[in-house]
Amino acid sequence: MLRFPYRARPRKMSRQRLPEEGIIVGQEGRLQRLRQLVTGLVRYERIETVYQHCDETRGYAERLIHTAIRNGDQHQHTMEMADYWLNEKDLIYKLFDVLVPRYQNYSSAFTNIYRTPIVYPGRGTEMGILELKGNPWPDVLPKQRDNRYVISNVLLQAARKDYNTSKESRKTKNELNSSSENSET
Amino acid sequence: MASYSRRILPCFWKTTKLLTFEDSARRVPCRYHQELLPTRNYLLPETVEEHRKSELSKHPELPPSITSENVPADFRFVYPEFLPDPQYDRRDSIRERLEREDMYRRRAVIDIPEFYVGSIMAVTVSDQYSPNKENRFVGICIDRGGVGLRAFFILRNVVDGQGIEIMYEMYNPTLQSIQVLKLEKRVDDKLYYLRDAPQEYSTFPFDMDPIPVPKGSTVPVNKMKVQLNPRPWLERWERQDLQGVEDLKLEQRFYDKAAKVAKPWEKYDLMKWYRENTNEEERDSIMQEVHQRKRLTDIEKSKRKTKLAERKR
Amino acid sequence: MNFIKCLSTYATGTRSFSTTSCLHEIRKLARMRVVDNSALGKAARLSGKPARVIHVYNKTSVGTVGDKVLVAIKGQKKRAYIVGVKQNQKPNMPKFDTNNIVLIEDNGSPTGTRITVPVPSALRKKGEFSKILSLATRFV
Amino acid sequence: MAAPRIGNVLCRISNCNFTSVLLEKINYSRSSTCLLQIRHRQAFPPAAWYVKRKTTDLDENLTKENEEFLDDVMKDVYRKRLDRVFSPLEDGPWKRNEYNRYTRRTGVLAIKIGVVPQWTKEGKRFTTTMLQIIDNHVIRYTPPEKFMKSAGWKPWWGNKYGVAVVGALSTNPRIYTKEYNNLFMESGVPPKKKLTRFLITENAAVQPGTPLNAMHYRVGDVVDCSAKTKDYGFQGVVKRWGMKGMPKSHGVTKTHRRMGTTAGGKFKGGIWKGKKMPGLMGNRWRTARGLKIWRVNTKYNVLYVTGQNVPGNTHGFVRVMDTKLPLRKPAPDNPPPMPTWYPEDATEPIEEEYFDKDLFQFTEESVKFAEGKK
Amino acid sequence: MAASMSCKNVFQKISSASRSNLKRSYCQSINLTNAEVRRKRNEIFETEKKRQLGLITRMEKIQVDVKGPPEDCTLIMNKGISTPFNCSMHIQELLVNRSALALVNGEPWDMHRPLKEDCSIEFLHFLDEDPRIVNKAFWRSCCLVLGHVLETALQNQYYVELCSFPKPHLQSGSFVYDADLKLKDWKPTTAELNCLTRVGHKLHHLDLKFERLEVDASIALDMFQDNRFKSQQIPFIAESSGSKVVVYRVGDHVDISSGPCIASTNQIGRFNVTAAHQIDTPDYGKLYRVQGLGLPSQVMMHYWSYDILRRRAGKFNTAPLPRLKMESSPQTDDNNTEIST
Repeated sequence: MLRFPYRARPRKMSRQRLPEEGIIVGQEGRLQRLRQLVTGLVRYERIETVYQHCDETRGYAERLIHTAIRNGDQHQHTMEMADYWLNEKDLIYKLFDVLVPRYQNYSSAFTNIYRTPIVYPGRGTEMGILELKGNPWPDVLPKQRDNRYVISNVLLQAARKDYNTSKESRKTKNELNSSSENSET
Repeated sequence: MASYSRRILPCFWKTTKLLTFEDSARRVPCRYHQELLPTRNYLLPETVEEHRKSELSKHPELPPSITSENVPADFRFVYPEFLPDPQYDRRDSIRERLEREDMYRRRAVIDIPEFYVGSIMAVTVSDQYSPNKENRFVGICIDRGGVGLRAFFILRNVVDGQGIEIMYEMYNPTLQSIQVLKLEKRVDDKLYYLRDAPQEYSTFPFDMDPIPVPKGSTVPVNKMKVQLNPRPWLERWERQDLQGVEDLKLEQRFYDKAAKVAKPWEKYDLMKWYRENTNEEERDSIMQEVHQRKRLTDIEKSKRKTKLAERKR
Repeated sequence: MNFIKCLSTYATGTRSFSTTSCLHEIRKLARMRVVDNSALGKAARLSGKPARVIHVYNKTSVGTVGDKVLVAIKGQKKRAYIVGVKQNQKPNMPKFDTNNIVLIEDNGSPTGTRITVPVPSALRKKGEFSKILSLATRFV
Repeated sequence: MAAPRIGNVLCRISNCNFTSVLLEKINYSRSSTCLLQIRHRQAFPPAAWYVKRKTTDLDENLTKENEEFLDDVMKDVYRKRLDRVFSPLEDGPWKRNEYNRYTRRTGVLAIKIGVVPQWTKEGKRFTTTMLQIIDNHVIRYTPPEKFMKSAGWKPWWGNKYGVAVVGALSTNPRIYTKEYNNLFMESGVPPKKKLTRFLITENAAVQPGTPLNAMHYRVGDVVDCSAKTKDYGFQGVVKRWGMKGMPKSHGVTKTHRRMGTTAGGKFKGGIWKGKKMPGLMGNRWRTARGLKIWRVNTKYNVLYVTGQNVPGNTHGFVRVMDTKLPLRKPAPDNPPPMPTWYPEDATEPIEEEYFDKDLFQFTEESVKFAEGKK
Repeated sequence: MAASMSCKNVFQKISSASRSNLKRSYCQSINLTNAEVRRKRNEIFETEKKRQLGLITRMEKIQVDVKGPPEDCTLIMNKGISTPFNCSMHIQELLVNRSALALVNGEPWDMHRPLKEDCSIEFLHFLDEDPRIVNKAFWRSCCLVLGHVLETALQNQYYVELCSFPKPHLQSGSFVYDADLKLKDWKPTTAELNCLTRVGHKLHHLDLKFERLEVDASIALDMFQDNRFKSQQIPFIAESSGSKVVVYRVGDHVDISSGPCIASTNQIGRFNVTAAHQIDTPDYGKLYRVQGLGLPSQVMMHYWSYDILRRRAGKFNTAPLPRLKMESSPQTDDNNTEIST
């Protein structure tokens, strides 16, 4: 089960220009391109392309890892898939020996996706970054700042304490009342 | 690595005025305009689910999900119609739940046995036009499909040299009984090619005796190969990857064309498979539920039977 | 088997426009199989020139089970009732491998004396078929 | 969890690792920074009564605990109101009137959740649309006299009808504006995702804050469902009006799916008004009238309504109201709950499901026809 | 005739003028008004400031090291005249707008306080990693603004005498000013509170600087001779800090506070006067404790969350009551600005 929102319909991605194969049209070309991206992702653990391609690749990469986790390396269908989707065959070992143990107990998606800034002036293409979680690279997003001491938080925190104490005192009062009623009856 | 980060976040914007983060954070998109823009006039399934669980109001409690059942591996092939329609924009958890509930109720009343494409079955339906108000048909199941209350199967037989097919809905209340005369599977998912095969392949006597399958044994697979009639056909069978058909004995050009239009890569399209099928985890949880309900109804049925037997005594 | 062969020999070429064969609709010029034991029907079958619909007596001009049609058979115009169709049917309704008709005379009485194939049970719904139904040997 | 826009997130750091401080211009994609030009659809200026709903994207810089605290307060505030009982207060429950043939009750705002087949007791199959009523509350009632003045125009029906505003799907007030949230002050319910209004007669006035559920209707009642149809966007004449187009071949070039001539000659010259042309298709209000309620599920508040032709997609909002068809609307001798159903009305425990008498229930035995009947 | 007419006119004019004069003098002599007092204080502040500037006879240069962001740089500024605000003007407009406080050699320093020597500067704002010092300065500045509001908002016949405000304590949920409003049993309605709020909110748009000045105790006494509380407090303050008193000016409002304060009223985004409670003090008698709530314009908050805070700020603030003794006087209170939240 994919743990991220995916598109109800696939993108067409028709007419792919590949370095070796040249221009490939149609469904087959789409898969060829995605294959390269998935291979790259498993190899480098972080890739950067057109955002739409990243988004498409994400589903395939996650499904591949998912089937590998579910079925293991003794399963014929899974091995066929791994063989197809990973152009460089040494990555099959990486899939089963590195990625499967890494994502065994994940309850979230295995990948992260980001949009990168649109380069201006330029072609205006929306670029994206796709990465496997737990990769050795430095984080894409900078570290989140500590907001504890921002004035709004200081005030809210104090308000929270007040609120909780008053709530508890009310609760204990109610309990006392109810217990006294009980004893009377 | 430094080079990498530069690749990700190039410094390309040159302005005369210097601006920084907070400044741009304040330049928020104009929502007022966006609100007036046309948006989709329906909600996403996730949004609806969120509201159904919202703590801001009272909602009916959903029954807890079942995880304790020991479901056999091939259980889902026996009850394929319980798996929901995987089409993303038609999914709805409450509708699926209520639909399944109806199916359990119907299954508690009549016995819908285990059957597969290729099994020989006898179906009795009530027919207000026939003199005995009943109609019985025997035939081989050539297709099975549909989801939920729409589930159906098609029987085919040849009577008096006339090929006849009848489609039955599994949850139709006019259905009185379904009997499996011979439980077996075929190597193909659909047997529509029997329409273009000689009639003896789909001829079954109406007074056929049921062939019992010993309990606990696996369902036998009939690997029979059918010799089709010569062309013309209703469909281009050479283009479908049929296992249960003898060599078609066509000219080479047919095979060439078939190879040309074939899509061998489709089986590797993982997302296509995922979009067209219910995913494994959801499937497992539904099958757990089905298994539990089946167990409970079986117990009830046996109780009822023993009671009846006692009364007769 | 014979029938299928003769269909196949005449299946191509003669038709100048589509009769939506994929839906197996019974429109004008659809070829029908005569399933009673009338001499005319038998002769048509043997000659390899099956009966052809030249008019459907209903509003949609697509014939279904129980509709009356006008057929051209062996150079004659004959009326007939449709007693089995190839089109996909609703649940519990039989779908036949061929489009079947039973020829009738102008006065409404059937030409043959016996119907050789099964007839859908739902035909009994209409009272006017009593003469034809009496010829039928088997219902499905 | 959508992918965060990097522009948004980067804005939060001042001491960032990257020396290029000028990253700020990294786009909130083009769509959000500049006004999109929508060719085919006009964004009209809002009506005078329009209230801006959503606030702008605030970066509140709140910590997780404080967010939770705010959520807690929100739940406490609204839960108290949920558990409120109608009691002899100063602003007590309103008087409940009798139903008569001129009465028009309030409707409900349901969500279409799918289409399923059902069967009658004679084994006839038909399809039903399932409509779920989630979280419906009456938000406001405006009496006829006031509505007549506030409408801004003179309603042709005079002061016959007042207005009940009904909302569905409670949401978090923290994403809405003050103006919008204030609309819910009177009823005391959390702000709703969707609001709609029904014209109702004065004797069917409902008190704001009243919850509406599936028991508002009974099995066998007939309703009208209005909703927005599916949005197809800009379509050509073949799809929009079912025109034939032109042949695929035989020398035809570039006009396979075009509409051909637009005007006749002689007296009919010129393009007539209402000529069927390409344009926006769908996304219009349409009403399916006279749909019977076959089955009511009181646990999940689901109505099963005849037909598969309730407009719109799955999970679209549907306005469900008593039918206007004169022969099929509820008769005075069999009055529906007025103004709506209250839990106190139940004389016997509520069943989980109610079925129409003609509807086949799946717990029954299979349909069998009697011998003599034909 | 003509002469008599003209005489009449002149007489009328004179009489009307004298009447108005009379009225004013009457007020001045017997009933003090806030406007008069404020003008006087302002004049004294102005002359003192001019005097202090006049002491600088020779322009000396100092070296100021500014730490980023956006980048580290070194500026050459004028000794005793240039302020951190001037430094920021050399660097970036954003810094000018958002900086609330500067850290000069690690010491909090007002944005409008002249630099004395070679130093390093860091600019602080409200969304810093650790904005605790700025928060306190903000709270203190809000107190000053509240004082401004109280002095200007009431009608002329009520001569408001401000007493003091306690140490800034954010956790209490509201900032406080204790003052004698010369009113008996006044319980402000929400509408009245809103009016007070509006007066405060106008200051945001005026963009008034918080100016700091160190004056002699004698001058301070001169300034606050019409305020019975402050004139009592000044000797104590002067005693603890070597006969010097720190005075702040916002617009035309002058008040005593040890500082530091934020740069401008423009940085106060939200300002609400939430309540006025009566208190009974041992030293000063009956006073009003006016409470308020504010947020910097840099910090955004949804109104719904802010309402929670505002409701809380309406409750009675239990800060220590104003006292004449050392501990409670505002000057000494603010001096020990420990960083604690």
